[in-house]
Amino acid sequence: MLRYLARRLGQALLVVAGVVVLTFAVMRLVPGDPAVAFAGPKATPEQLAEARARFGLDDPLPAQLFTYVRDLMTGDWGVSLRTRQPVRDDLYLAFPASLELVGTALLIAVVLGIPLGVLAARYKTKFPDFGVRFGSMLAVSVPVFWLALALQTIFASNLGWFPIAGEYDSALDTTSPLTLWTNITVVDALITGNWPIFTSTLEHLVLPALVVAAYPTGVIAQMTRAALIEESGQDHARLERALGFGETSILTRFALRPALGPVLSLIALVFAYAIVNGFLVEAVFNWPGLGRYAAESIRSLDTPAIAGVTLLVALVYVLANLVVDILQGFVDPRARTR
Amino acid sequence: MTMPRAELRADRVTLGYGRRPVVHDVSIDITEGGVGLIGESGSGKTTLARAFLGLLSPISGNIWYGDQTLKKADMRKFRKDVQPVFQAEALDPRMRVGASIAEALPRAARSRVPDLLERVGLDPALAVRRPHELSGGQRQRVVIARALAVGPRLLILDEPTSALDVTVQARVLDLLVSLETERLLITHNLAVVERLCRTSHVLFAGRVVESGPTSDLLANPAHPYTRALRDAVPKLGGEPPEAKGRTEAVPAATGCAFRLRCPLAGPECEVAPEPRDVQGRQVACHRAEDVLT
Amino acid sequence: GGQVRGAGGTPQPQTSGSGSPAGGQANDSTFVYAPNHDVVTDWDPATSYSNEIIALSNIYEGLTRYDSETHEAAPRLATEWTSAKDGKEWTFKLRQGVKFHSGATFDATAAKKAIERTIDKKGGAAYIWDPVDKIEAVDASTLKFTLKYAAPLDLVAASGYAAWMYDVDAVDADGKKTAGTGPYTIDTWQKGKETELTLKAFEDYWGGWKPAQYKKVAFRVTPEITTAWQLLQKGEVNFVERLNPQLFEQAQTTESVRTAESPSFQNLLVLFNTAAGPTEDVKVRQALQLAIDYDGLAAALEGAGQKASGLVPQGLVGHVSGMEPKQDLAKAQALLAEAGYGPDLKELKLSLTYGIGDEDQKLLVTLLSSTLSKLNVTLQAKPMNWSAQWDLGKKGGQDVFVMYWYPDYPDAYSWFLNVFKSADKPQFNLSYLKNAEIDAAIDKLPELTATDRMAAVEEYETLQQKIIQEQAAVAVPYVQKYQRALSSDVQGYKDNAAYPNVVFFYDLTRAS
Amino acid sequence: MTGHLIEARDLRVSYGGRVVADVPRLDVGAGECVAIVGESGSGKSTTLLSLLGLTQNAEISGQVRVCGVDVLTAAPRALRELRGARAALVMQSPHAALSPATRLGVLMRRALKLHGVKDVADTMARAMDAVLLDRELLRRYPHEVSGGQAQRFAIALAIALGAEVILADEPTSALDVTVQAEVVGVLRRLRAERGLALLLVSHDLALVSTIADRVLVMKDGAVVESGPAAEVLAEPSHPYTRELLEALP
Amino acid sequence: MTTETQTQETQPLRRTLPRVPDRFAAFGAVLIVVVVLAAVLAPWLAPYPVDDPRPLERLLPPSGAHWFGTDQVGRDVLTRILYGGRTSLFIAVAVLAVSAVAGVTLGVVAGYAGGWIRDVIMRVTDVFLAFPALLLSLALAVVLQPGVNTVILAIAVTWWPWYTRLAASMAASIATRPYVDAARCLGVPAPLIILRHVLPNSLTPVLVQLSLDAGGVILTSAALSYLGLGAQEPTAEWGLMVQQGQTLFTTNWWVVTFPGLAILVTAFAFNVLGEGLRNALDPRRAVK
Ligand SMILES: Nc1ncnc2c1ncn2[C@@H]1O[C@H](COP(=O)(O)OP(=O)(O)OP(=O)(O)O)[C@@H](O)[C@H]1O
Ligand SMILES: Nc1ncnc2c1ncn2[C@@H]1O[C@H](COP(=O)(O)OP(=O)(O)OP(=O)(O)O)[C@@H](O)[C@H]1O
Ligand SMILES: [Mg+2]
Ligand SMILES: [Mg+2]
Repeated sequence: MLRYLARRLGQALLVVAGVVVLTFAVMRLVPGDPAVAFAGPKATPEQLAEARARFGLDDPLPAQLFTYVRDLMTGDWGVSLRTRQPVRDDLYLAFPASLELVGTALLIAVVLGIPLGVLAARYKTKFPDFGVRFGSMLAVSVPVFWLALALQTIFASNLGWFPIAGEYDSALDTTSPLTLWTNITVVDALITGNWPIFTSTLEHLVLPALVVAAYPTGVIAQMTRAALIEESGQDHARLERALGFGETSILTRFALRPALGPVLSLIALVFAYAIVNGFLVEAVFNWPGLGRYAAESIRSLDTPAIAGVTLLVALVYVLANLVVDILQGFVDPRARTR
Repeated sequence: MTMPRAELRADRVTLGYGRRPVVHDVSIDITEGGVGLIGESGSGKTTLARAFLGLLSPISGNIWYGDQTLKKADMRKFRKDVQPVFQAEALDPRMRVGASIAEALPRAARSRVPDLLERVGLDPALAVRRPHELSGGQRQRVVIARALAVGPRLLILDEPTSALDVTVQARVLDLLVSLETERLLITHNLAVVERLCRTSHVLFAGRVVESGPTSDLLANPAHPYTRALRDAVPKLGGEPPEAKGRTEAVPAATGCAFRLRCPLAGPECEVAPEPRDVQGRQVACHRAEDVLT
Repeated sequence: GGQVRGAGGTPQPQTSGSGSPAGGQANDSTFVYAPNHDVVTDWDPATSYSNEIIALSNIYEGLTRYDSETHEAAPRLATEWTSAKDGKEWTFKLRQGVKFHSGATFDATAAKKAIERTIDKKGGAAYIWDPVDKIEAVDASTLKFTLKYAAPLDLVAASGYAAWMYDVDAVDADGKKTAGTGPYTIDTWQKGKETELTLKAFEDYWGGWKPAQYKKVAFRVTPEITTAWQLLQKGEVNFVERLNPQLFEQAQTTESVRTAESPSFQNLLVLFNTAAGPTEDVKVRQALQLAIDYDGLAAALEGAGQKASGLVPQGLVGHVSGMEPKQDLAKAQALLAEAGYGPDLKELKLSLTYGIGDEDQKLLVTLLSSTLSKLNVTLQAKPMNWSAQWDLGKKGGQDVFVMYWYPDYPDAYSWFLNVFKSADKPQFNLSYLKNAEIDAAIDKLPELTATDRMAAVEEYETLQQKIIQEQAAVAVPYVQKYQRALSSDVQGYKDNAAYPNVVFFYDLTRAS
Repeated sequence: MTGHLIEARDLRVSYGGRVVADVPRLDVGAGECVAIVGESGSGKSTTLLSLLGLTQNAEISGQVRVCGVDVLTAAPRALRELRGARAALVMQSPHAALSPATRLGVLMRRALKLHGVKDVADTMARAMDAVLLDRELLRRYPHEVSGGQAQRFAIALAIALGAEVILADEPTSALDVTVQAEVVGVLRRLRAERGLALLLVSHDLALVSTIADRVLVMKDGAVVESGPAAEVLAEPSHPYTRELLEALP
Repeated sequence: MTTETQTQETQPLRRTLPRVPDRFAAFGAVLIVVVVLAAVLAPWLAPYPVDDPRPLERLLPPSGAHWFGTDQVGRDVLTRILYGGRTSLFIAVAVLAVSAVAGVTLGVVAGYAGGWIRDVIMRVTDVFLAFPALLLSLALAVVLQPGVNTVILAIAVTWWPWYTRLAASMAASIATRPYVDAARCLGVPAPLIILRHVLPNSLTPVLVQLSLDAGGVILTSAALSYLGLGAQEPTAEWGLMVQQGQTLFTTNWWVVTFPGLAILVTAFAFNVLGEGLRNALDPRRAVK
């Protein structure tokens, strides 16, 4: 297990190195001068030259790559051309909000998707199965940005059931200021017992989290269903039937755990996907996350910021995969020896 | 024998997948009259066969082909000389069986396909079928026909009949006996080895525990595992095979691998036995003399 | 350890420092502005040159402020001023009793230091002070400028960028303290949060405070127009800087919302390459000018833009009325034919670059390309990011360059100096116009503006005719129009085109 | 009533219209061992599964009574009570028949609780002892035990549940003969001790001849010959049975 | 691994397709046919010319003359949806073709060759997998100027690794099959073995994945357009239409709703077909 872990870790590091190089390449490929983006639309030639010198844009490429990697190692992710803050600080603010949104969405997806998958598998080819399949297909097919606008208009604007936008009611910042530990609002509100902000955040989370959750819920339901049907067609299910177990208990007590393996590895993939999908949703719901940051950065060709977001998402992806591989060992004992 | 011998032998090979060795330090010569490989499932028989075919490189040791190691040998000639017969699965499910056979032939010789089919006792009209449209026995013959297409002098047979019914099995064995080739045969059916192989090797946990002339070996085993194998074969109309009580699932990690299941195991078995010569046979057992009756 | 988000860990004092409000109902509500992108990137009043103008204009003040009704500079920290020597010497009398947020007193020395620091920093729009040769603090309340050449310094001092007065010792780039004299100071600033910035009243503001004024202001970043509109309807925000025409129309009939419309100083320039390519032929350029569907565009913009008349927007000295262009396809076709192109003649291929993601420019391109295709002209339109578009433009890489232009301080001079004065290495002269006569006329403009208004106006008119009609270097389809929406209970809102998107919160009161 | 624990008449199983097993008569009494032999694909496993109603997507006709329960018409609940508790199935491939993520002990405990067995721990321990398995194996996952152990565990399950009937499908086909001997030994002992009825499927004639009382020979879904094992295997009347015997190496 | 799935992998597609096709999948197939036909026949079906802005007839609500209304420059929305289908389907087909060819080729080589070749290919694949697809597409769109071709390239660049992974795992398992060993023993050269045995036998799951992915590609290209980096005016493309109409969601719903529905229906159809195929062939193959 330890050797396996070490190997996986080594692979992950290789991938990260690859991503760094690729990111650097893409950054340099972008036409137009980052210095122009930094110095503004009406910059004078002197201002441009100054900016170029500041970002080392006149050095030879390998030297730039070297500097880039060295800076990354020392925790310097560069300075955003747009916000003029260290990219790392920007990400430190934006990422927790995205994590909050995507985390909630994935929680919803798991809590809804797995039981729906079980339901469909239990009543295979009957109405509930049809309903779940149809619903989950719709959920994975709907364009998120479109869904975001529709839900916002209907449930927030017209019906007024949920807040329109934002992470929590900002008036609460003065009435019950929040002490930050993790920078993730719900978590901090919970651990410091700040109920007004906690409930307000939950209220604000509902709509965007549902939108982001649509795709993962659909995929997880489909996957759970397929894996369960596969498992319940295996010889061992026949033995359980032969032992007198009912269908439902075969699905939930015996088939579900091995079926969770593939579902788990799916969650890692979906996690990264959902973060990026969140980009489209965050704008609509004013969610102060990575998506908004990325969108603005792209619009203003803020290469260090784009690179930072890319690296971060890639890191999260690699990490999520790593975690899932380890988790899989717990869920499916067969995986441990693999 | 007038026919030149396809000299193939394994010299102290260790084989494995990834880093994990599954066959340890095994030496086997493929000699005239057929060589049998028997042993429990997972003991490394197939692995050895793959090494003999050059499909797997040894971690250590060498496979010799004539006076050259396989690595250095002329593979074109080798491929002509040595052919495998695996189970029926060895046919590409998407290809017509005629095409599968033709693949072995040079372009000009494609017309030989019907001949080959006839030679293994099949109707040439079957050439246009796909594997799943054939019975197990027919499929196995196609596999043999294809192996014969290149005119090999040595066949490596891995459980060529175990997927088949006893009736079909008998016919395929007849065919094999009638072929004038050398063979290495892998099976867990002792009766089949007895019929096709002059010499046999018994594998346990990746090691050869006993080797010698097949008839001797089965008539009077010198290793407790060989003896257990022989004794456990049910005889038609005979008494039910005797149960020994406790058997362990895993071979012992140190010392003699068979020691946990061995009725004769003693303190000396904590040390791994070296193969030694006992009454014309190689046996890896400290107590071979006690096993022989 | 945990840091506190929000009110800096100290709950707001129950009673504010200024004592009890003097009669009337106190306004304890917060005015919420919904900008569509991040507010502050640069807190330094010397170099700030971006969106933060909407916040800084309420924190800092200049010597003067442009009055959008009189089209002149009006007193702010300077109470009166005079110019002498053909506009080469300016003397400003400063307001007394003004305190910086830092507690220091504002006087001529402080003003001199602020301007000199701004000039030294060379950032942002610092170039506006280029004419200045020497600044003297004659006494505490008198500031004298000696210029290298004549310039309308009262307008320069009204600029929204680089003209703030601040306490040079208190400048803080981290956005914790402010060093201005304006009515508001920073309360909280959290980059990247939805409510990015909140401002609170500066109790010692020289103008004093009345109860109905807003003492707190928040900027709630809302990128999506639809979201902003929904928030406004719900009363969660009070001001939206820009809606689309359809929502604006809806806003006009919504009870809880008020709308305001006013032209801006920003117009769209369609610059034709006068130096190379098919557009080198003036006939082609004129034909293109005539092919633009000005009315259709204005209609499609539905009030977000207003047909332009000449190069200088309304509200600035130099604006000429009656110069509205008109589409004339027959004439355009005739001109093209003369140049050798047209439906039965050679196909004309033109490349055009415009700003990516800009809906209004895209509209222009959509309409123009479909019109031109009828004239056998193929428009290859490339949407580009500004820095890429500009890079290409500086190399003369396109036939048509579409961009917005606006002045940094409220003076028409900027269009002529930057966009149409010839340059060896073009910066913004992206029509590559090289005309000695025009250059000479442009050089004379500042002095004329500073000394002889009437003559200046005339000169502006002649120049525009030369550039647009004779040279056909540019087409100006429309001037952007601001369509604001705000809560109906807000009173006192007035748009000032010289300070794009700025709301002077101090001027607002809440109706009760 | 004949008093047989397994009783099938005119049992006919088909998949999509194709008859894969047609068994006119099959009886297994207490303490008896009946074997089904025949070529691969002749319908042996299908017959066995259909006796407990465990085939999937198959059309079944005829009458089947197992321990007095009419399997083909019984309510799901009655079937669930029959299966495991009274009639247990030991499946062809031992590893595949165990849920991979469930420890052996957990599976056994759940099954015992399901059928209301008291003294669960005690019963489990005794059943493991009966098949000579180390109790420690209960803590393992299926992939951590050998084939013979898994097979014996399945039998232990049947014993623990106190099944009167065991249906065992090719319990030894993949095993080395030494392991096979162990499994067969356990089953023989149970018949003698508890009067267990055993229905065994195998294509190993030699093995069958040593333990079965009666034999059914199947070919292409049909029973071609049946009768006492000694008779059928000594003097086969059907050519196919003869062929089978002659082909023995 | 059960023997069941193994045999499924090796059986020809024709044989593994269920005799009674999944009704759900059939429904998807019918929908796809409808969508494709509508796109192909757009020039004949469309009631108006595709690029004919009439600013004075802008934003007309749905009516007899304009079934789906008109957009903000006065073009018929139905017409643009029909033509937009051509763009969107073209993008999907092109992306899938490019990435499947590249991905499967690399994957099959990696899976068959094993060893360091596999390691190198798979690590590169991992890098591209870890790279957020939408972001890389965005970056490329910025580099190459937005437009249909860029969208295709940008999405393909992030899409191929999935096929490499899939094909590599298939090929690796096929490479250990006895029939491949047999071919090697017959002396058939490696490229021929890959072409003749490994490739055809690895293709079934790739086909399924292709169908599942078509919807995903359309959604991604729509998302790119939505961010202003996809197809550009005056090209008719669904994502672009949604993007341009989105600020009109509350006031002129038809401008954004119909193209959104077109995306939904098409993605849905492909997903349904793909899921049906997957259920029929291999219920366990991972979805993306
Ligand atoms: N491709 C592989 N990768 C890793 N391990 C393998 C591989 N193939 C076989 N093994 C392992 O190597 C050992 C020997 O396997 P091999 O196939 O040689 O056994 P065998 O003697 O042929 O058994 P059987 O009689 O069941 O065919 C086994 O423990 C098996 O699990
Ligand atoms: N679920 C099923 N659907 C369709 N046909 C089936 C199904 N299960 C079995 N069959 C078919 O029924 C026939 C009998 O199968 P069965 O498994 O009973 O054979 P068997 O005698 O047990 O063979 P073996 O000795 O190989 O185990 C075979 O032709 C098989 O293909
Ligand atoms: Mg083997
Ligand atoms: Mg069977």
